Amino acid sequence: MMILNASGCLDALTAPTIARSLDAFVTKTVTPLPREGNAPPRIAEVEHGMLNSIGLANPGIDRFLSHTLPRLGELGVQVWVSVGGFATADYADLCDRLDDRPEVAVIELNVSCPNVDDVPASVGEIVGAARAATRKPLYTKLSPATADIAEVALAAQKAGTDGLSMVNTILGLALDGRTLRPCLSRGAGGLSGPALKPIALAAVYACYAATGLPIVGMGGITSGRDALEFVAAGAPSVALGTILFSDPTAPGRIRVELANEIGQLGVGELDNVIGLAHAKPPGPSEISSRTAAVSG
Amino acid sequence: MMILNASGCLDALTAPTIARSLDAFVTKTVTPLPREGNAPPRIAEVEHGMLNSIGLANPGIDRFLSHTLPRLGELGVQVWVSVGGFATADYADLCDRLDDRPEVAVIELNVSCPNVDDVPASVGEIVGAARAATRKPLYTKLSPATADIAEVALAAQKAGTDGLSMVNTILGLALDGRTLRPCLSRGAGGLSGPALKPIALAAVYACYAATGLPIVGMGGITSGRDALEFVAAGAPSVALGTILFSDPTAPGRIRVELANEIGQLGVGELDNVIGLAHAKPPGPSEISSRTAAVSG
Amino acid sequence: MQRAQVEVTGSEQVGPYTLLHVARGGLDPGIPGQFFMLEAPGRPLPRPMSLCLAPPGELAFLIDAIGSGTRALCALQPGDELAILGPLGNGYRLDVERPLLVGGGIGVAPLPYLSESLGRPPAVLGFRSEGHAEAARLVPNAEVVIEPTYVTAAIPAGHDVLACGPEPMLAAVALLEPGAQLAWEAPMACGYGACYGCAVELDGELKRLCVEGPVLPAEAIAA
Amino acid sequence: MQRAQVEVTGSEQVGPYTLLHVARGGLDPGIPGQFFMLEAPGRPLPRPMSLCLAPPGELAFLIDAIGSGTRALCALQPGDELAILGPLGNGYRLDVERPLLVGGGIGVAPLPYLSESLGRPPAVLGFRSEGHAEAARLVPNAEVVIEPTYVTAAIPAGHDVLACGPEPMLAAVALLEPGAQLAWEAPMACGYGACYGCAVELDGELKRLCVEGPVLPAEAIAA
Ligand SMILES: Cc1cc2nc3c(=O)[nH]c(=O)nc-3n(C[C@H](O)[C@H](O)[C@H](O)COP(=O)(O)OP(=O)(O)OC[C@H]3O[C@@H](n4cnc5c(N)ncnc54)[C@H](O)[C@@H]3O)c2cc1C
Ligand SMILES: Cc1cc2nc3c(=O)[nH]c(=O)nc-3n(C[C@H](O)[C@H](O)[C@H](O)COP(=O)(O)OP(=O)(O)OC[C@H]3O[C@@H](n4cnc5c(N)ncnc54)[C@H](O)[C@@H]3O)c2cc1C
Ligand SMILES: Cc1cc2nc3c(=O)[nH]c(=O)nc-3n(C[C@H](O)[C@H](O)[C@H](O)COP(=O)(O)O)c2cc1C
Ligand SMILES: Cc1cc2nc3c(=O)[nH]c(=O)nc-3n(C[C@H](O)[C@H](O)[C@H](O)COP(=O)(O)O)c2cc1C
Ligand code: FES
Ligand code: FES
Repeated sequence: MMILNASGCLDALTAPTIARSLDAFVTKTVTPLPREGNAPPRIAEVEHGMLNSIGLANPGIDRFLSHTLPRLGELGVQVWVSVGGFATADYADLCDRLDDRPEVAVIELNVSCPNVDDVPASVGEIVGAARAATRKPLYTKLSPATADIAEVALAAQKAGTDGLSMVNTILGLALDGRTLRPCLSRGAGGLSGPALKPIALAAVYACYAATGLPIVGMGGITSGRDALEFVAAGAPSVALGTILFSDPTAPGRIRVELANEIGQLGVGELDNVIGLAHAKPPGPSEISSRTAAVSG
Repeated sequence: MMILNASGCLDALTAPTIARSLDAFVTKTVTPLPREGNAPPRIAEVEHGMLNSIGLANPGIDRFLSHTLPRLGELGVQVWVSVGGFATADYADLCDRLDDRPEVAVIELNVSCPNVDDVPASVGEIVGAARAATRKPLYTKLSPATADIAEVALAAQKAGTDGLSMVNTILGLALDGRTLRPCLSRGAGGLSGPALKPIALAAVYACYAATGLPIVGMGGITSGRDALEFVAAGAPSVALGTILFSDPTAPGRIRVELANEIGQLGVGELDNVIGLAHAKPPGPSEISSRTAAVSG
Repeated sequence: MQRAQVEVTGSEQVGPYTLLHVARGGLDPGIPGQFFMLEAPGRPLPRPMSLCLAPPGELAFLIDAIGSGTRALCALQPGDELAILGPLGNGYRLDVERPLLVGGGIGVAPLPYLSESLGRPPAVLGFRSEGHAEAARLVPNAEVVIEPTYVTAAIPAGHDVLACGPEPMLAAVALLEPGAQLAWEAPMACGYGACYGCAVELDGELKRLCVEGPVLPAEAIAA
Repeated sequence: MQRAQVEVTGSEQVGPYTLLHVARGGLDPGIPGQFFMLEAPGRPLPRPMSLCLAPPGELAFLIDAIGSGTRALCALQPGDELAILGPLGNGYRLDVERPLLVGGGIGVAPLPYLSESLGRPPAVLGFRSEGHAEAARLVPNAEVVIEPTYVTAAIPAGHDVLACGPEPMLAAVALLEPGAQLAWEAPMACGYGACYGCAVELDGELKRLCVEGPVLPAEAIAA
């Protein structure tokens, strides 16, 4: 069981203490060229979460390798590097350049970038090309905006991914109270936070059942209880995103809350909870539809 | 501007007074054969909405035409019939059988059924087949679980849909507090209610821009303010789903609240609000990224 | 069925349960065994509650705080407001000759109002503990049994049984008294036939409990 | 930067604004112009607020209720709790010879604490109305102008200007006083460099205002 940050939701160099409270630090997605990101405003709050259209602001792989990565390597926390591109070759190149860097524990393939087709074929293609370019463990980060996420996960598995990170944000829109124009300069943006939780949980559940791959679960986790549900759905590790903005102490808090939840469940250690949501219920009476329906 | 119920969220025959408070009543999706629906439990509450896995419980088209439709015709409210199938031919047959029924104002094609591929090709195919089978106005009901909903909407438009209904629910999961097993017997279910609102609003915004088709907007509408945002995003009509469960008086309440919102905006009549979110901002200063960023 | 925004007029502890009083707000109390949907503050969906008592100008509900919604309802204070919808569903048939009320746990909730309507007939109530059994004071002429004794051991022969309680209890009562009227539960989103969420198997078919029930003849649901 | 769960110790109306006092909870008040992220009850994200006053054992924030989050903060009552994070960002440089504080509207918020730190220098404050100008009582030695007069008309020459206010005011001050220190605003989700949401164009590049600012030399942001 590891607690990570979600990519793009923590800068380990400006907040090293928070990064060290995690089991591993995941970088913001690095692209081949530097990107300034989208014009502001690029965040907005909604009732049960937030929207962002940061637009993958990052220094680009060259500067990342020369300036950022050496400093991340000195933090004393495992480093996962998230990479993103606009064509399959971009992913291959990025993985190739990270392959011999000892600071990198895992490469996360952000295949849910704008301008990257999100259909099973191209996810398989990207993972395959990345797989050929590096021996580092590969985690593939999936978008929930697809008719059958298990199919995408299976394509990633077939192409050689070692694990799955899920989910990325899903497109949402917020309008300004006075003008009724979009709050974000780009119009729509990625929805994250509590509103995303049931969607993310369903995605983890489906992909665990379909692939059995190790999963880093994320999407609206704010408490140990939420983390427990992701573990039960099939994610042995979880990542914290939006909650870090309101509570940078969340990694430590959630670790304690999770331990308490598991104590209360009385199932022994956390490993016994992984995938528990998939377990067949104990007795025959519980699978009779009548008994399930008329519960009192 | 019309206020409708969302398909599957009102039974006009058990609640005729509520049905008459709408501008049109939309039936639960009718399928070729009768369906009992999924085993209970088939609803569960989540923090900011609910999940359902009703499973299109309906009497089937034969009994619908002989028993239900005549009674709906007597209610004195416009009737939209939602149809769903598991193959393109199902939709054609269903539309063909509804074509000569005077009680039917509009046919809504629920192309977001389980087991119906949700890719642009097949939505175009379904709409094309339905179009050939009936002269009734056709609205196509879209799922938000797709990488590019505007593409799906364009396929529906090309195939001859007269309008779009959006969005249907998106898959979500809830786990029982004690057992950590799914609350629903089917595992996952469709997420509706407030959590869906930003996602639905983004979908309406994208499809209005891409197609200009009339849209019935829905997804988490609970107030006149919410309805106003859907109108501004491009939906001249809105449908109420989950809110009807907690407040069956919502159609009348929201109509009043919407009128008040429009009065406060000072833009004249509601027609002036349709698509307002797409309007270019008035002055050049507002498109400079600097001014937008440093707003105070 | 009507909907009203009503004020909480009182909230009182009855053993582990809460008796919530609200202003009647022009609503009809309905027939015993019918229920209301109560807005649960902060939750997306309302919660079904049987009417427990109908004092003049008020409605009262006996609530067991088992989850988020019932906890929110039990935390309401006099002066707070909530929306309620009802009366809903089908209550008990009252044209019975020798009524006997049977309740288990929070299933006693509809019995006080039912008892008034039937002229305070005898009742048999089962509880998990002495603490829970405090709720028996709301039901006149009641004999109380505490686990491990079950109500079925205390039902005298020759009565028309009207029961409400947990499912295993209802199933046992149905076997003992095939002519009994039983009040069932199911998860409900709307309470008035709109959502098809409350499906239960009746006469071999999935039907809506809020439309067909919640009170049903014992033979309708095959245990 | 530290995070603490603190208690509201007071909430007072200052014209249309609310002065919210909270227990200091072991937090360092920081340098004037620095800010804190305040949990806004019921909202997913916290809200950035400049420290207004640092009475012994307390921190105080002057809040303009313009939206959901600030309304929730202004509705807090003594005894309520909230989480706060700070101090954050870069405050004003205090090594100035002839300080003059310039504030507009709710932009006066950081000036009371700044004034204390600089030995109560002169100030020029602009407001939309007499009502809003009540906030001037928090800033010693202040000259007040009311619209349609603007603060720029009242800034005497030869001072080191430290300003905070709406963007058009800051832009005008920057033109008049290229050496001024200005406190800017941007939408912020985190306040500590994690989200990249608070991007502003600095020296021709998009940078994080919460890391580089919020107080910046006038020449950094080209108006
Ligand atoms: C017609 C009808 C009348 C009712 N009358 C009363 C009444 O008078 N007083 C009263 O206290 N309750 C009554 N109930 C039950 C009550 O509605 C539920 O306990 C309540 O909806 C649970 O909401 P919650 O948010 O507290 O629990 P949730 O958070 O929804 O659930 C908490 C836990 O309780 C379980 N649970 C959910 N529903 C039930 C249930 N019905 N029985 C047992 N466990 C359940 C869930 O699986 C979950 O584990 C009635 C139900 C029906 C259908
Ligand atoms: C470093 C910093 C320090 C600040 N210090 C203070 C302070 O001491 N006192 C204080 O009252 N405010 C201060 N603010 C501004 C305050 O943070 C915002 O007003 C607040 O976040 C708005 O939240 P809301 O939920 O009330 O409004 P929202 O619901 O988020 O927005 C309501 C409306 O206000 C608009 N809006 C949002 N943010 C701003 C803004 N910054 N300026 C103008 N309009 C905006 C939105 O576009 C929207 O139309 C500061 C901001 C920053 C960045
Ligand atoms: C401000 C912000 C920036 C993000 N940037 C990235 C990114 O660069 N790469 C990526 O894969 N995901 C990015 N994400 C998505 C998160 O990693 C995560 O998948 C998502 O926010 C859901 O988790 P949450 O609900 O806990 O925030 C970003 C999210 C936010 C809120
Ligand atoms: C209980 C329930 C049953 C539904 N049944 C159908 C259906 O039969 N056909 C359909 O097209 N949509 C169905 N929907 C989806 C709604 O029509 C609507 O698209 C969705 O709930 C989003 O709106 P809301 O958030 O306002 O509920 C159902 C939704 C719910 C909650
Ligand atoms: S509770 Fe909705 S149909 Fe019965
Ligand atoms: S507010 Fe998050 S980076 Fe500045």
